[in-house]
Parts: sequence; C-alpha cells; structure tokens
Amino acid sequence: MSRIGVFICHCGENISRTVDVERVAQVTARLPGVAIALDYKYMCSDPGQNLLKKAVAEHKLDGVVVAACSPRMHEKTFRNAARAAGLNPFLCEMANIREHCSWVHEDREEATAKAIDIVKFTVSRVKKDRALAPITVPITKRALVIGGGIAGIQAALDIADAGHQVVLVEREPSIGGHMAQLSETFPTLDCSQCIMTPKMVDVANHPNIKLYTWSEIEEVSGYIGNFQVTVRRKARSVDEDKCTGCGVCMAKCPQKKIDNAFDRNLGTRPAIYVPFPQAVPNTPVIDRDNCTRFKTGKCGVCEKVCGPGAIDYGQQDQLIVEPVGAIVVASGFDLYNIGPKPADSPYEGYGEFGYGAIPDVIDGLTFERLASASGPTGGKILRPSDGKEPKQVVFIQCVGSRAREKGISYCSKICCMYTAKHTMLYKHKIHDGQAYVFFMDARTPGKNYDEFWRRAVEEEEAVYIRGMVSRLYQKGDKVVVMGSDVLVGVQVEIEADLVVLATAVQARTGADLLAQKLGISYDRYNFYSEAHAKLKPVECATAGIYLAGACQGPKDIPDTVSQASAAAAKVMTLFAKDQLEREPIVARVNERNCAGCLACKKVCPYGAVEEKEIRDRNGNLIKTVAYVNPGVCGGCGTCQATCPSKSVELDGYTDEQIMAMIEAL
Amino acid sequence: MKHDFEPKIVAFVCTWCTYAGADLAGTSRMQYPANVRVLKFPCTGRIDPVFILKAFQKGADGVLVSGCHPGDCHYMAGNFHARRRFAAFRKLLEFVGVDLARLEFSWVSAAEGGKWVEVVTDLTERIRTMGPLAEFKELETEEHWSGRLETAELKEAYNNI
Amino acid sequence: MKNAKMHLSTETMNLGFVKKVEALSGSSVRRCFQCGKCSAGCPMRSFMEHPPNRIVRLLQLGQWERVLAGRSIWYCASCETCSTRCPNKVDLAAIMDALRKLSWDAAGPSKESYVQLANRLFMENIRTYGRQYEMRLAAVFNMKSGQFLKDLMLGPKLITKGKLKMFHAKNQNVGEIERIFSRIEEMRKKGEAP
Amino acid sequence: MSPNRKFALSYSYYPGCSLHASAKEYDVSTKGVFNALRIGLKEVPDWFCCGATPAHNVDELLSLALCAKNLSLAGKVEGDLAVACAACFSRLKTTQHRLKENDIKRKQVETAIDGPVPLGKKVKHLLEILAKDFGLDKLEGAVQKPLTGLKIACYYGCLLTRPPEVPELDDCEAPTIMENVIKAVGGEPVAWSHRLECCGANFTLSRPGVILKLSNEILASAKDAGADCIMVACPLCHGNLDIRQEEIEQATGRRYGMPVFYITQLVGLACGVSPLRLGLESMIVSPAALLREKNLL
Ligand SMILES: Cc1cc2nc3c(=O)[nH]c(=O)nc-3n(C[C@H](O)[C@H](O)[C@H](O)COP(=O)(O)OP(=O)(O)OC[C@H]3O[C@@H](n4cnc5c(N)ncnc54)[C@H](O)[C@@H]3O)c2cc1C
Ligand SMILES: Cc1cc2nc3c(=O)[nH]c(=O)nc-3n(C[C@H](O)[C@H](O)[C@H](O)COP(=O)(O)OP(=O)(O)OC[C@H]3O[C@@H](n4cnc5c(N)ncnc54)[C@H](O)[C@@H]3O)c2cc1C
Ligand code: SF4
Ligand code: SF4
Ligand code: SF4
Ligand code: SF4
Ligand code: SF4
Ligand code: SF4
Ligand code: SF4
Ligand code: SF4
Repeated sequence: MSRIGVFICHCGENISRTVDVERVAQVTARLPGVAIALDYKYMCSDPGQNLLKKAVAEHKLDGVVVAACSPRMHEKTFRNAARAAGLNPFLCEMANIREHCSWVHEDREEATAKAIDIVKFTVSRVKKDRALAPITVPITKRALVIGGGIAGIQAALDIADAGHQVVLVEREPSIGGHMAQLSETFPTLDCSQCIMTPKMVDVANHPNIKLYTWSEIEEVSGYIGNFQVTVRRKARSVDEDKCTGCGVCMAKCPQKKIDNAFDRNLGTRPAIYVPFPQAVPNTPVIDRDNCTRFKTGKCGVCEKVCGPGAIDYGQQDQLIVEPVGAIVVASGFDLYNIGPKPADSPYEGYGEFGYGAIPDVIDGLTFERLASASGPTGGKILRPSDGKEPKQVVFIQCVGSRAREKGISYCSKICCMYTAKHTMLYKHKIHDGQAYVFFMDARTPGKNYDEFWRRAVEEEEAVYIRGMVSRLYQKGDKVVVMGSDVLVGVQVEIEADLVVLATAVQARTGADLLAQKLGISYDRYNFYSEAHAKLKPVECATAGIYLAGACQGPKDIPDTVSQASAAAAKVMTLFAKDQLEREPIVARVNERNCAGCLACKKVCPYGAVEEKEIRDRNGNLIKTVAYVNPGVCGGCGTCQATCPSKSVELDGYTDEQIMAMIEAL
Repeated sequence: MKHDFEPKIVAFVCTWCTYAGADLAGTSRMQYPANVRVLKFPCTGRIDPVFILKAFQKGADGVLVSGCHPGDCHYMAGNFHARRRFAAFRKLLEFVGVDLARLEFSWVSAAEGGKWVEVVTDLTERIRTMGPLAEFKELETEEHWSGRLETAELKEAYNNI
Repeated sequence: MKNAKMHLSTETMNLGFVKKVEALSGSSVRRCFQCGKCSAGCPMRSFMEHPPNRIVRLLQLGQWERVLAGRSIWYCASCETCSTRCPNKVDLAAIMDALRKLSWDAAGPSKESYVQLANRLFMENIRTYGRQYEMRLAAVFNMKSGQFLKDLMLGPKLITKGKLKMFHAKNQNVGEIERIFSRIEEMRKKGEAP
Repeated sequence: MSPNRKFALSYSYYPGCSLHASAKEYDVSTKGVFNALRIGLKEVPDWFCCGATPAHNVDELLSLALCAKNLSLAGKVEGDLAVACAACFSRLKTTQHRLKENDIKRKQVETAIDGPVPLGKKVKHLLEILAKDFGLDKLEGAVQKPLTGLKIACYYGCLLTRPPEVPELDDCEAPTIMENVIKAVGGEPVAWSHRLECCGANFTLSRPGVILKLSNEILASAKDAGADCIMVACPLCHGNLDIRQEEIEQATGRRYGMPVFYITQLVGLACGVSPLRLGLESMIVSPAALLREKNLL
C-alpha cells in the first residue's frame, strides 16, 4: 500500500476562486493509498515547499502530487523539493488545476469536480511511478571534424583554440576545399588564397589538431559523448614523416600530362603531386591510377630522386580508430554538371547548352581558376579553346538552379553574387571587354551585397539582361547565345567568345552514404538536415553531431564561417561538462519478450534502436533483440506504441502508468 | 447552462504542442466546457491505440488526440508515425462498433490557445448531441484489448503501421 | 488598348478564363516565373506582338482580352520549343492551343484572319474529302483571301513535277469522318465536351 | 488482312496526305527502300488525314478523335504502325500520350469515334524502324554504294524529338539517330546549328513570309556548315526547304542550290535502289549535278 501526499494550491485566489480546494482535499484524502491531503495558499513559496518537505518526512510519503499550476511552470521546483526531502524526484507529479481548470471554467461545481478528477488520475499515476535515476554519460572531450574546407578549418581551429583535441579528416591530399580554388571573394574582393592559406597553416601547426588528409570516414559507432570513428588513411605512397616537401619528385616525374582536377582540368600535373602549391600538408601523393610504376612496374624515378627516402610504393591503407565525443560535419558541396545525365543522377543535363561539349562554355569555378593568380593561366583570362582573350563574355545565372524540369527547384544562393564578382574581375583584367549577364533575379540579401551588385552594373558596366537563354551553339569560333530580354520583350542574340554558367550548388555526390554512416538525416537533395530550421540550425537531430558549411545547403563564405564557429561553440558547450546529464525519459527493451522484429527500429526518429545479439555461455546466438541506446533516445515513445509485443517501454510513460490514469477516469 | 447529458471527454495530447496550447488558453483566460480530461504524453507517437479503446471502455464518450502540426513534431517524426497508426486504427474502431465521430484528431500548436478551445468545444457539443456511448461499455469485461496480436483486425491494423 | 493602364481588381481579372485555359491545356499558368526562356527560343517571336512569356504573364493577371486581341497566338507554330525548355514545365504550346480554341469558339476577336482562314479550310477539306488535297486547299485559300496570284509561280513547277494532283478521288470512308465531326458537335451542344 | 509474311519485319503503314501529293517521292522511295531491305509494309486502308497542326491548333478534341480513328483503322493491319511524316507521327503519338494520361479526354474521344482507342498500337517513325528495328549494323551490311564524300546536314525539325515525353525517339536536344543512319550508309553528317529549329511548316499557305525567314535561316546554317545537301524526314520540312528554296533565294539574294533529300532517298541510293524508284526527278532543286560529282549517279 502506497503512501501518497496530495498538496492542493490556492494560488492566491487564482485557483480557489473557482475550485473549492478544501473539498478537493477532503475527497482526495479518502482515496486509497493517500496518506495525507492538504491545501495551501502558495505551494511554490518557501513555506509551501517546506510544508511538502515536512510532510514527506513525517508521513513517510512514497509519492507526491502537487495540484497547482502547469507542470511546465513548476514541475522542476517541486521535484527539487521532493529530492531535498529524500524522495526520488520522479515520484513527484503535478496535477494541473489552474491552466487546465480554474482559469478556463467559471462554474464552481463543474470546476471542482474536474479538479478532483485530475487529482485522482494523477494519484493513480504516481502509484505506478518508479524511481528513476538521471542518466549520466561520460564525455570524451575530443572532436572529429569531417571535411577540411573553410567550414571544417574554422570549426577545427575554434575547438582546438578552446583547448580540446580535434581530429580533422579530409578526403583530398590537401585541406582547403573550394575556397582554395577561388580567385578573389565577394563582397570585399580580397584574395582567397591570401586569407585562406594562413588558416591552413594554423591547422597544420596547431598542437591540438591531428590532421588526416587523403583519408575517409570508414565507420562510426557510439553516441553523443562516446563515438568511435574508424578512419581510413589511404595509402599516400609517401612517408609523411620523412618527406620535406622539396618537390624534386614532382619535378622529375616523367608522367606529367595528367589533367589537374584542382584547376578544373585546364592544366596538368605529374603522377606524384600536391594539388596546388600552397597545399597543406605539403606532402605529395602518388596517383596510383596514373603512375607508370603502379601501372607497368617500370618507372621508380621519384624513389631515386627523393633525398630523404620518403617514397614508399608498398604503403597500404591504414584503419585508425579515434574515440571522440562530438562530430562536426563539414563536407561541403559539389557543382551541378550540365553534361548528359549519368544513369545514377537525379538531375537532367543541359542539352540546349550542348551538354558541356562546347569548349568555350565553362562553369563559374573554372572561371575562378582562370582569374586566379596561381591558376593555370597565371591569372590571365584566356578561353580554353584557343587561348585567346575573350572580348565578349556572357554569364548565365540560375543554370540548374530553380529549374524543376532539371530536378532542382532551390536557389543556389551564391551565384548571383559570384557572377557579379566575375564581371568585375573580368573588367579589371580585360578593360576593353564587355560582360553580359542573363539573370532572372539578383538575389543579394547580405551586408554590402546589393551595393556590390550595383557596382558591377553601374561602375564596371556589366550589361545585365533580365531574361534567360534558350540555347547555345557553336558558330565558327563564337558561341551564339539565344536569349531574351523580357523587360524589352525581344529576343537577344550575342556572339560570345566565352560563356560562363553559374551552375547550381548541389550536395556532394555520396553525401547520403556519409549520412548513413553517421546516422543523420538529409533532405531530398541530399543536403544534411538541421534539427530545426530556425532554432537549431547547426545541430543535427542526432545528438552530438553538428553541421557546418555548404553540406547543409548552399552558403557563401561568411555564412559558412559563422555556422562553423556556431558548431564549434556547440561542441564546446558539450565539452564544458564532464558528464552529460539528461532526463531519464528513455525507452528500455525487455529482452526476454522482444521478438526482434525491429519494428521499433524502423520508426525511431533518433536512430536510437540498435540490434543486439543475445548469446548463450558458449557464444551461440540465441536471438537478436532490440537495444535502445539511452544516450541517443529522445524519449518520444513511438517505439513503445509500435511494438507488437509491448517489449519496449518508455520510462516515465509506461503502459502501466497510463493505464492507471485511464482506469481512474 | 446545464444539460441533461454531460459527456466525458478524454484528451490525449503531446507535451510540446497541444499541452502547451491548452496552457495558453488558460493563461489567456479563455473559457470552454469542463468536460475534458487531459492526459499528457511526450509525443502523439507514444499514444497506443489501445489507450483509446481503454478510454472508451472506461466511460469516455469522446476521445481527442492532439499533437503538433505535421512537420513541427518535437521528435521530428513521432506524430507522423502516430498518424499512420491511427489511420489503421480507425478501421478497428469501426469494427468494434464505435462511431468514428466520437474520435477526433487535431493539431494544436503551443501558440493556438484559441484553437484548443474551439476543438474541445466543438467535440463536446458534438458528443452531447450523440448521447452517451452505451454499446461499448459492455465490452469492458473483455480484456483482450491489451494490445496482443490475437485478433485478425488488430493484426491487420498493426501491419499497416 | 495595348498600352492602356491596367486596372486590377477581382472584377477585371478574369480568373475563370484562366481556369479554362489551365483545364484545356493541362498546364499550370501560375508556375511561370517569367524567366523568358520560352521567348528566347521561340522561332515565331518576331511575328508576335506579345512574346510567349508575356502571354503567360497576361494570363496570370487574368487579362484575357489582351491575350486574345493580338495575333500572337495565331503565329505560334506549335514547335514545342518553349514547352521542352521551360524550367518550370509550363506547357506553353498546349496553352497556345487552348487559347486558339477559346478564341475560335468566341468567333475570335483576333486580328489574324489568314491563319484562321487556312485552318478553317483545312478542316473543311478533311470533313468533305477525308484527306488533304493541297491543290484545292491552296486554290480556295487564294480565292477567299483575295490573293489570287499568290504562289502563282509555284503551281506550274509543282504540276510538272507531278506534285499537285488536279483531280482527286474521295476517300471511301468519308461518311465516317462526317460522323466524327457531328458527334463532337453534338457532345458540345449537350455540354459534354469542351 | 495480314501483312506480307515473307519478311522478318513487317509493318502497317500510314503515309499521310502529303505523301500522296506533294511528297510523292517520299512515298515512292519509302516503298523502294523497304522492298530492298526486305521489310514488309502494308498501307492502312482508308486512312484519314490526321488533322495535322490546324486541327490541334483550334480543336484538340477533333484532333485527338481523327488520330484515334486512324489508330483504330491501323489496328486492323498487323504490325507496328510505320509513319513517314514527322507531323503525323507527332500527332498520333501525342494522341496516345494524352489519352493514356487523361481518362476524361479518352472517354470523350471514344464517344466521338464510337469505339475504343488502341493505345497499345506501337507507332514508329521510319527513322526508328531503320535505325533500331532493322538496325544500323544490318543497314551497313546492306550498303552497295556508300555515300562517300557526301556532306549531309541532317535536319530533324521541331516535331521529331519534341516534346521529349511524346516521340521518345532520341534525346530531344542532342539527337543522333539521323546522323547514325547516314554514317551507316557511308555519308558524312556535318555538325550544324539549326538541326532542331522550326521551318514554319504550318504557315506555308497562310503566311509564306514566315517560311521565307525561318527556312532561310536553316538553309544558311547548313550551307555555312559546309553541307552539300540537307536530309529530312518530314514532307512539310521538305516542302519549305525544297519547294520554296528558289523563292527564298530570290528574297535574300543568296544562292543555296541545296538539294533536299528524304532519308529514304539517300538510304535507297546507298542500298542500290534504282534512282528511278526513289523519285529523285521530283525534287525541285535537282540533285543530279551533286550526285554525279560524288559518283553516286
Ligand atoms: C564559383 C564559385 C565562386 C564563389 N565565390 C565566393 C565568394 O567570392 N565569396 C564567398 O563568400 N563565397 C564564394 N563561394 C562559396 C564558397 O566556395 C563556399 O561558401 C565555401 O567553399 C563552402 O565551404 P565548405 O567548407 O562548406 O565546403 P567545401 O569548400 O566544399 O569544403 C568541403 C571539404 O570537405 C572535403 N570532404 C568532402 N567529403 C568528405 C568526406 N566524405 N570525408 C572527408 N572530407 C570530405 C572536401 O574535399 C573539401 O575539402 C563561391 C563558390 C563557387 C562555386
Ligand atoms: C516584418 C518582419 C517579418 C519577419 N518574418 C520573419 C520570418 O518569418 N522568419 C524569420 O526567420 N525571420 C523573420 N524576420 C526577421 C526576425 O524578426 C529577425 O531575424 C530577428 O528578430 C532578429 O533577432 P535579434 O535578436 O537579432 O533582434 P531583435 O528581435 O531586434 O531583438 C533585440 C533585443 O534587444 C533589445 N535591445 C535593443 N537595444 C538594447 C540596449 N541598448 N540594451 C538592452 N537591450 C536592448 C531590444 O529591446 C530587443 O528585445 C522578420 C522581420 C520582420 C521585420
Ligand atoms: S617525397 Fe621526397 S622528393 Fe618528394 S617532396 Fe617529399 S622529400 Fe621531396
Ligand atoms: S614512379 Fe610514378 S610517381 Fe614516381 S616518378 Fe615514376 S611515374 Fe612519377
Ligand atoms: S543565387 Fe541567383 S543565380 Fe544563383 S540560383 Fe539563386 S537567383 Fe539564381
Ligand atoms: S530588400 Fe528585402 S524585399 Fe528587397 S530584395 Fe532584399 S530581401 Fe527582398
Ligand atoms: S518492436 Fe518490440 S519486439 Fe520488435 S524489436 Fe522492438 S522491442 Fe523487440
Ligand atoms: S522513445 Fe523514441 S527516441 Fe527513444 S528509442 Fe523509442 S522511438 Fe526512439
Ligand atoms: S520558360 Fe516557362 S517559366 Fe520561363 S517565362 Fe516561359 S513559361 Fe514562364
Ligand atoms: S510552340 Fe509556339 S510559342 Fe512555343 S516556341 Fe514554338 S512557336 Fe513559339
């Protein structure tokens, strides 16, 4: 037989005006299991709380109901009071007779009857309450950052500066991402390399950052505070510790004519290479697909010329397990390709623009390489087909973006701005050239952004044409652009020397695979989903994983860096405590009953349900059951409502508790 | 105004949206019929159809299930699963002979105190005109609504989840 | 009229007309965001007073008279370039068909009489003979349009090449054609077809 | 009525109005080539005009009904339906496409023609039959006199590939099917810009001025790309580019002298069909000089 104490609050007159609190006390005092029922003017006041504490001690109460305001107001207050009196806080419940009763009903009799009902079913519930211990999870104070673009670099530096260890994993041989490819950056036109390289060097030199380039995430397990991440360090064929970065190997490698992807294939590189001169680390990697030695066994020049003996053809991929407590995903974006649709792509290509087969039709990133002082042309804008200086350049915005017929309906957010930038860079380099821009809208809502665009129009004399282009075709050495100016209402034809397409920002190819490894969700375009568009823009729904940069959606550098710092701040907030404490409202599986159907796993929005193998003493598999990871479970209870055999229960909301309430109605 | 028949309405609501919306109706001192008893759940996803049957068994004349608007679920997708589950459950309810008009599903957000009042008032009025739920109380003794997969209907309902 | 001020109100925007166009064409009008790609590639743009994108724009505003008054819709060649390339899948070619039908039904306030005349003769030809007889079509067109000497130089050339038959045989099955025409007329009278 | 059994491939055949008049050489050469390749062809009895552009221009229901009736007539002849004219092809395919998607329209059409619409009857353009059904390899094997050195501008026009969901013949913006056929018979397709532009077909009667402008651009583009001749697969295109070529030359002052062949004429030539059975003499711009120069006559 339980001993429950019921405390009914007057809330000044807020409750007692319509609810006959004394009667409620009288009636509830007679309920089975109720040891004492009192009413009091202000339960939340110090004397009120003391009343409760005293009663717990005096009457040896094993459960408490406070009939007062909404639990959203004072549940914490009374649970703390109960804890202070030596009672498990989760044995204290509130009955809401203010917001749900006295304030919304006028008839005193009805309101009193309702208040009695509310107290009654709450008492029944408390009888079935179980003592719960808050869950604490230890935190490994090391962070993993995936992707070494500006987002990953910023997040890694912020976390490392706060004194925590960071593991930064980058897929390419060097960090830098797309920003390293840019020439100058809007809205201030500072040189990308100049502001980027110092940060890259900081990463390399930071004592708290462990940098794995030429590496991939192989597997992720665990949960917030306790992830185990397996990193695959791909064989570089160069010993990073021995290599001094002298570059002799690259100079001597006879295999020099390989398309340089970093330069958008405008230039070439050797088989042993760093993607660009300022690469971090400045350690080359052998491109085994193109190296003569790996293909025919014949060469070996680099090994001969390398003074420190850093070349190691026999190097193997290495798997390294890193324990971390938080993960920042910063894997960035890819650019939409106008070529014919590959079988596995959801996006159509641009047949009307020649499917990318016209040599002087390039994308914005290629233009960045042409304009970059360290690019393949040394910063001279020369067109790919014949290396001539283009005098008429046509830019086309929204290529692939905002085109649902191609499969993408979103706006890529950055291309209005970088196109304006391109017209300026072009004008600065080719004074007698003319830039034309076909556009639908100029989307420039950022600080100093619209001014920037207007400058391109007014001072740099770019001709903006409000309309789209139907078709591009080669005519002699020109590219004919068939467009329209919808403001004038006529067709416009321009014989261009070069056409630059502002192609859509799209999610990384394979972004979904990384998401599946991490257990985070992504939208229909494969951009990673934040937990809440406005209020949790850097958190994933999966606890302990945060997002930074263009992997979440198209973003420019200022937004990327802000989000990266925000993600770092979230990681630091997590690391500020030694242990993670959370409400123990989590689901638990009764392994004996569980049939292992995993219906719960299918519905769990948090991915908290795992498979667990039950084995006998000899290690033979008896069955597979569900296991709810308490670190991950959000406490929604969907699994319990779904489980056909009622084998999973949500603490604090067990079937028993709820049925008891319904029975008492 | 007094009525001959005061129905008993049980509301199953989620903490984050509808419970807070009902709180808001309170803080705004809106008025509505006193017939409703509110049971709080973390999420509509936690609401097992069995609870609804149980409530009808225990004398409820009407049941309201209310949670966050689609897409606003605090737990991201809990209410989505709930909706799919309830769709299957309606069939079952029909089978046992409960008029579906006694069961109301709605979305009330934390900002919709007024909507809460409207929903509760409308449902109370509706049930008042329908009269008490007599048929079903006879089933009270039958305890096989415990959620076990014993009847074909339950099985089907569950398979549809 | 063309450049007169537009007074917009729920009365002056004939959205019922727009709904009809959408129903007939099976294409949304609202979806268009006026990028002008349709007009950029339209081979007939220079013959029209409204570029195709503006036709859609005028429809969005419910300006049916402005749409039908011009000759633009009659100069559309049904080449499908616009529909194929529209980023929003607006089926402009089908919208043009719908507009012509509505104009035709309303005995067309359109200025373009030659195209309409040619269309009508073409249809009459089908109804009477079951097949097209180009010679007859041309002759009647020239007569009715008052351009007796039009294409005078082509005739002999074609005849010597055996390309214009002076005489023709009726299609055996011409009664069946007539029945199709009259069944459709009947359905329309009963309001069963658009 | 079964088509000729002695051939492995055989089709029902819808020539369309033009092929019985201004495009008779297309009809003649089609029969010539199919005979030479031993592909069966049986004309649909009592076919009607498909309504072409004028019908759907102003009366979609009538247009659908006319095509539906033709499809149902074609249903009486075995084999997929071979269509020569790009406009007829487009109308027949559009009808099937629309009626498959729209039950209301389908019922209206069924009432109009008083019978079911054979939505399943496969409609194929001659190009498709040559390139896909018969096959490029076999076509290459059938060549007796390759069109070596003949520079050909393959002209698709607007209706063969558009809108993409209807003809399903080839990529709507970058088709290659015509070029592939030409390469198979040894010709040299040129790369040019106006392959898919509209010739203005529909206005040949009412507004010849339109044709002068549009077709002139096509001729000029082909000429500039170095083509000796143009190849078409549609009698309407042919009418505008061939019959009106001299007129265009007079209006623009530019000499083209560009023979415009039907695909079947060129394939026929390569496969050894007698020029007399290809209707070459009916072409307004005579190909004689060109063919002699290339040793093809
Ligand atoms: C043409 C063009 C011009 C631009 N100009 C400007 C400008 O002037 N001003 C401006 O503010 N913004 C500009 N931007 C936008 C800018 O490039 C982006 O905002 C920025 O690069 C986003 O950085 P990020 O780190 O999120 O992504 P990224 O730069 O894409 O970096 C992602 C990194 O993650 C790595 N990675 C990816 N997947 C994995 C994986 N699975 N494992 C490990 N590593 C992985 C990649 O290799 C890469 O290094 C421009 C963009 C383009 C396309
Ligand atoms: C009409 C309108 C509609 C909008 N709709 C949306 C929308 O739908 N979605 C969306 O995402 N955003 C929307 N926004 C934008 C959104 O309102 C802002 O992004 C957001 O409010 C900014 O928050 P803030 O805290 O920076 O500034 P504020 O909301 O302005 O808060 C600043 C606070 O600081 C206080 N304060 C000011 N000076 C001092 C001082 N000297 N000392 C102490 N306190 C001070 C102010 O009293 C105020 O409480 C909308 C904005 C407008 C104008
Ligand atoms: S591998 Fe050897 S040669 Fe190459 S950069 Fe390093 S130290 Fe120099
Ligand atoms: S072994 Fe390979 S990387 Fe080294 S020099 Fe030869 S080709 Fe270049
Ligand atoms: S940012 Fe500008 S160019 Fe880019 S998709 Fe949006 S509107 Fe188009
Ligand atoms: S100022 Fe406001 S309304 Fe104007 S373009 Fe910018 S965001 Fe849009
Ligand atoms: S739904 Fe229930 S029975 Fe099935 S795996 Fe989960 S806990 Fe076990
Ligand atoms: S309570 Fe919700 S979050 Fe927790 S395991 Fe169950 S379904 Fe997942
Ligand atoms: S192409 Fe489409 S969206 Fe663009 S203006 Fe034309 S109809 Fe509108
Ligand atoms: S279908 Fe008509 S409107 Fe569209 S591009 Fe062709 S001619 Fe122009």
